[in-house]
Amino acid sequence: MKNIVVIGGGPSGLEASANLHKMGYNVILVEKSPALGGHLAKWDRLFPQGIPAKDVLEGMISNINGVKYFLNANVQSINALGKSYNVILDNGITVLADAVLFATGFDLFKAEKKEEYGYGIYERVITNADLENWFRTKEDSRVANNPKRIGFVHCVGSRDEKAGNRYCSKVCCATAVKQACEIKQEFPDAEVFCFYMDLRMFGRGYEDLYLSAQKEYGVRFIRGRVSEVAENINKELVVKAEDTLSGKPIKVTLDLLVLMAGMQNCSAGAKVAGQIGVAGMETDGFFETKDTIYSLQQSNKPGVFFAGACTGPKTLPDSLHEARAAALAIHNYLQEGEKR
Amino acid sequence: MGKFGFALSPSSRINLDEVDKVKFAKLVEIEPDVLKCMACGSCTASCTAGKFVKTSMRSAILALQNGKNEDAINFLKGCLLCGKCTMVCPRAINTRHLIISILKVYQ
Amino acid sequence: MRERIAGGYDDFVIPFMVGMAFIFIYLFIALIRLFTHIPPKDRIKFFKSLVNPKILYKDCRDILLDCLLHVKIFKRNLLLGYMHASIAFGWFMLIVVGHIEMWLYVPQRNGLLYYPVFFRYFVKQEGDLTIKGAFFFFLMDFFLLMVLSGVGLAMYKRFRSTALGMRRTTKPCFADRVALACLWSIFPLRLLAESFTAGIAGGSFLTKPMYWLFNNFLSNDAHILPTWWAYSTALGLFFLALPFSRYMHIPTEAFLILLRNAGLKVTKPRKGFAEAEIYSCSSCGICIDACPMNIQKKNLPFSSVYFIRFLRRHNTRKINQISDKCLMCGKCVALCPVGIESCGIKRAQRATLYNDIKHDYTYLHQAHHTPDSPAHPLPGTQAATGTSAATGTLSASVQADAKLSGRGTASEKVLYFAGCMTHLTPSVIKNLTGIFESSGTEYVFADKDGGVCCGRPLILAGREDAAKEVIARNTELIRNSGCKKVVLSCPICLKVLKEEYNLKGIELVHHTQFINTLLEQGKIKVSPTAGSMVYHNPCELGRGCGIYKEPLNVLQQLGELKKAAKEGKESICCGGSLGSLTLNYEDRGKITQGSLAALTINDPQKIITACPLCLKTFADKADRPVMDIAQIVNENICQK
Amino acid sequence: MIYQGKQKIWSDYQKEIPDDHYFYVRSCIRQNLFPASEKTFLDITRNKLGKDFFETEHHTTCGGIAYHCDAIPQETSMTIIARQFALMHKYGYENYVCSCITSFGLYTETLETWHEFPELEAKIADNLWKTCKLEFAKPKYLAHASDIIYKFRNLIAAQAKYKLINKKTGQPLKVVEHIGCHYGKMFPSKSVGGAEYPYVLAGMIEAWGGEVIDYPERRHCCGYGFRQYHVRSNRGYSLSNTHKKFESMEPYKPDMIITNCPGCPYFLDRWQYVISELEGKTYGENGHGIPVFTYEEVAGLVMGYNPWDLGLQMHQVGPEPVLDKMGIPYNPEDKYKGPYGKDIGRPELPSCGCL
Repeated sequence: MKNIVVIGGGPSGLEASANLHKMGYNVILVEKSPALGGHLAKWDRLFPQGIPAKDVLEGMISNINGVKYFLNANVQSINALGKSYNVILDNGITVLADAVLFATGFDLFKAEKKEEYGYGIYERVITNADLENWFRTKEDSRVANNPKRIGFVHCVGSRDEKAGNRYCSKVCCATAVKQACEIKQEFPDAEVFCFYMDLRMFGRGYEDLYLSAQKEYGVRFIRGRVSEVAENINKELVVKAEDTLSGKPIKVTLDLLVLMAGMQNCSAGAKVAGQIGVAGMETDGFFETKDTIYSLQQSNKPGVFFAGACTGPKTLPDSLHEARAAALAIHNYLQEGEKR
Repeated sequence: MGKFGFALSPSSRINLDEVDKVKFAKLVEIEPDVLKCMACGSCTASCTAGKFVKTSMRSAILALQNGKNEDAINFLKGCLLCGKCTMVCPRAINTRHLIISILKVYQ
Repeated sequence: MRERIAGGYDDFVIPFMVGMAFIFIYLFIALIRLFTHIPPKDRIKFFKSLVNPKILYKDCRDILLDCLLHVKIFKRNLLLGYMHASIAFGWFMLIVVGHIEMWLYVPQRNGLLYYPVFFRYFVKQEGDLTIKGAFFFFLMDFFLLMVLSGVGLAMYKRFRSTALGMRRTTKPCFADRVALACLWSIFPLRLLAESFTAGIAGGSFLTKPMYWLFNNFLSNDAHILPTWWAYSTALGLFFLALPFSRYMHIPTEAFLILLRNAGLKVTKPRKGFAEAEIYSCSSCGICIDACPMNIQKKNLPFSSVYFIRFLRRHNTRKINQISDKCLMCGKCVALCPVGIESCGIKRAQRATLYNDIKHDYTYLHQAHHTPDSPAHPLPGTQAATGTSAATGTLSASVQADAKLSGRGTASEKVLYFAGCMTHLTPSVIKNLTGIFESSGTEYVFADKDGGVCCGRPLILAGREDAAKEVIARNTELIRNSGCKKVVLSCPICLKVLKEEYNLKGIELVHHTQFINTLLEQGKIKVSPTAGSMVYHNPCELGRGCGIYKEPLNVLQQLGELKKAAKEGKESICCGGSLGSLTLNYEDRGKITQGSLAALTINDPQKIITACPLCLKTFADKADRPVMDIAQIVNENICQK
Repeated sequence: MIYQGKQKIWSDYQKEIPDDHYFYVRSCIRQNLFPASEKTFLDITRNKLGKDFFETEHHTTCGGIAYHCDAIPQETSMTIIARQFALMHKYGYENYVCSCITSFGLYTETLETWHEFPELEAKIADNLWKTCKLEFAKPKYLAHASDIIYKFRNLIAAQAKYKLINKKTGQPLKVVEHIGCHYGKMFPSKSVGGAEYPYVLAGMIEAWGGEVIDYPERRHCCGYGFRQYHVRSNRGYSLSNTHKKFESMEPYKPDMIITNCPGCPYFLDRWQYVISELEGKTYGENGHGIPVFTYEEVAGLVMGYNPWDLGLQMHQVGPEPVLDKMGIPYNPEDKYKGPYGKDIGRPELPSCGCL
């Protein structure tokens, strides 16, 4: 029986593992954190319809029955051995894998790197992930009691040469609009502002989400990027941006500021990949695929495959599609190997 | 200018802390479509009066949101209510009613 | 016939007299109030009309046909017409014949108001029945039966309105219910009272048999007085409830006819002429079915009948809601049996709401654009070199254009005025100019690069003062062009040009009429190759300008013209009307779909209209091609 | 404000500051505006801290103001700077310390430009040789004078006679620190603490017992902005900027302002007078303005120098409220007496009666 190592137990890893297992392969799933689910496990609800992340994840996990998986496990070393890869985990397990799937996902951009937004410095600045956590647990002292004015800064660490990320992180717009609606549900009296450069509502139902944010929730969209944030004597945040539409500088005092941190390639995953010569692109740090249209699951190394956000920002459905596509690509690869 | 030959220059900044929220809420109640604008500018582009004088539904909505109520009036006072903007609006905003409502509420 | 009761009086007449006194005093005061609200100029006009024999004749005819015989309703639905006419005319005749009887038999009682009403109580039949007596007995019974049959139908209509051609009927208010109950009981009670008294006072084919019938099992004499009491009370109560009920239309309607024939118009939404209109509404509810908005049940309360009811009640919030929402398609006005101009009242109401809005149209008079406007000088400012006055530059260019281009002089050319909306439907312009060229018509394009709005949208929004500035500007443009004929593509423009502009000596035609004339004169020829189609009457062209025949005449030559579910003056608004201020896009869409459904009932291949607004509105939602009449004509012109 | 967050950023912007043997270069305008500050700096570093500071009368302006006003091209200013560096080298120093923030910014910019464009550096070296016959050299370390005081802040605190503490209440004085724009905004890595939360003055304030206050417009320019002030028609704009800063810091009721730039203390100080004239408004206690100091003046006060020797009488906003709070004795009668007891005149007081 062929061995396949799947690195990363997020949605892509889970979905690919489940499919590969059904095809009859021996799947070993490696997850570095203590639980499966990746970022999905930390999310509350999903755009555009607000389906609970928990439900989705539970479905996925129930699908991987029979897959061997290791939690709290890191790939200590990986090296090519003929047509196979020798994978040694830090828990002492060694696997000779016929194929390796990187489903290592993304790291959230470290919002503190954008110093001017004051994350970690001002008391009422949080990130999108913090807000999701608050939605789930209602535990975060930074979310002031009954905030009157809330701001969302889009493109934090995305489309930003200075932050080193020129690309768009794709999901933050929809996430911001979703969170803007959700926070209005929590605090119906609050005024909510979204500071954006472009609103990229590309998916099915996303434009409806945008419209309902405007219509149902009265979210105010300001086409202008926040340039700086200050804290006033009442610990409120003084936010400055340009309202590009009127061509004027704008100022607003807020009680809570949510930074929509973007996606970056998972640094731990990149480190592992580096050992077998699979590298991130110079342009954006995400793994380089065999081409950019047709073979998105294939790397330049035979037997090494990708699924999900490790090859660029993706929505959850995108990642799941890729996981299924990756399972099929691996299957075809192994079948062909057998023929030869 | 006083004894120095210069003085404090007025701020050109939009201060969202000073928006007249009561009036805007009243406008929203009268014509909720004011919330639907996505600033595409079609209205301004097709405006009959806009040919002669700066007349812009989009700019007026924005001005109101920014508390520049007088600007909003100035963007609309040349309007002839011909209704072309209603026809071209991709968000199907009821522009004519919005215009007269803005003029009514803010003038 | 002789007097039976000495003194000609009985206590039971008191309820009737109280009601009568009340209603007379009420009407008198109301009349005085109304007159004070009419502008002095109009008041003079009114009094002059009363001595003008021509108008007087029209007054009488209208009152007879409309108030008594309800001819308009007859035209709509026979049964419904009969219902209204039988009650109105029958009752009227009962009163007339009652008076004649009194004059003939007991002339000493002339002047007693109640006497003819309760005539049968106060008299007794003596000797044999004369032919004359029998004739009056017959007449009275005949008209009573007529009224009773009307009342019966009315009762039936309450429960099954569709049988009388009405899908929906008005919801009566409390006073309406009281008055209705009285009205329904007046004539049955009169029948009972006269029947019980028929043994003494005599009767005819109705009352006599009833008398015999009752006599078999009731002691009739004991019932005489109570039934007369009941009859009198019902009448009295009816009069007391009258001013607060829909039946106020009975006295008001005739008066409205006088005012209307005198040439008066609505100036204020609640006073003067409008008040006469408001109280003339019989709440018949014909406008409910007429209203295109009522494709959605939630819009029923926005029908004109309720608008008028709220006006009577001074419910400003509701009045404004309805007047702002109305499409102003004019269908309710066209179908109203009383001819109440509810759209005019709504416009007057809007004026009260929006009159304080200030516009700034100074740019219309400026030759040069203001610094902050994009560089768009008024069209033709270049041509205005040498004209010192800023005004007139626009027209000067058109005039210059008219003189320079082509061979003919300006007066031989037509001026083409496309209108704002037509610029959103370039197919209309393209095809019409194609027709101009095919027919060899020399034309000047008044607003090729966009012009100034015609002013009708402002008027529809109650901003008549503002519209005057715009109208002045366009009048100047048209006058200065030197053209003697203006062709318009937009019925909205056409209506306002006809009604509000002072363009004496200049012929104003819609392009539908223009094309029709070209065809009649043989200047263009078309082939019947257009397939099947249906024609949608734009509100402003049909009901607005009365242009119904020309488009049909043109289209018949092009192909098979199919019928729509509602045609002519009953055609349904496309939903795109500029008239409504508050109707949102979703609700407009429903109207459009309803209108399309009515148009396509006979499955035509194409939908033809003659208004850019209708064209654009239908095109968004229709399942088959929608085109302007100019397009279908131009596409089917035979090459010479 | 989360202090630990700021500390984390400060830890990312550590700057290497040499220990001793400095070549000191003065500022053009400070000597006129705050004449005792540079003298005090040299006195403290040489005599109180025992450091080697070399000065030469041959150094000139760095050309910064002319450069920023577009009066001279970049190559000219670079050649001037190359000459300054060459002088340092000639006298055997490699640690270049300048008193001026504009100069500091320009030096940093020049060194970075030379680093990116070596051919330009070669050209400037050539220019230098042709014009001055001096050997081209670059400093090993470049520091601003405030970096030096920051480095020795704890040594100064050890010798301190007074603290930035209100003697009556025992509460730390609330101090606004204003950093010159060209100190860290262009090259955050060349500054102590970075551009967003510079630590250079905050470190001094903390070491000497004061409390740093942070207000929304802390990043804002003092209002000088070269062309904004030098062009008379723009002066209202310059004033408006200063006004905005004061409006923003007002609710915190600062006791004093410390600056590290030649222009900032001047404008923060003098414009307070103009604002009170025009608007009738002052921002300090009891109708008084907020006293503005250079960091050398504050170091001098802390170490017990006579306020009038520090040149505090040259301020438009009198320093007395701060002196009183810190418990520093002073003789009011000596305030306007020059070195030989000669009266030096008095600054005009606002006509609105407040200062």
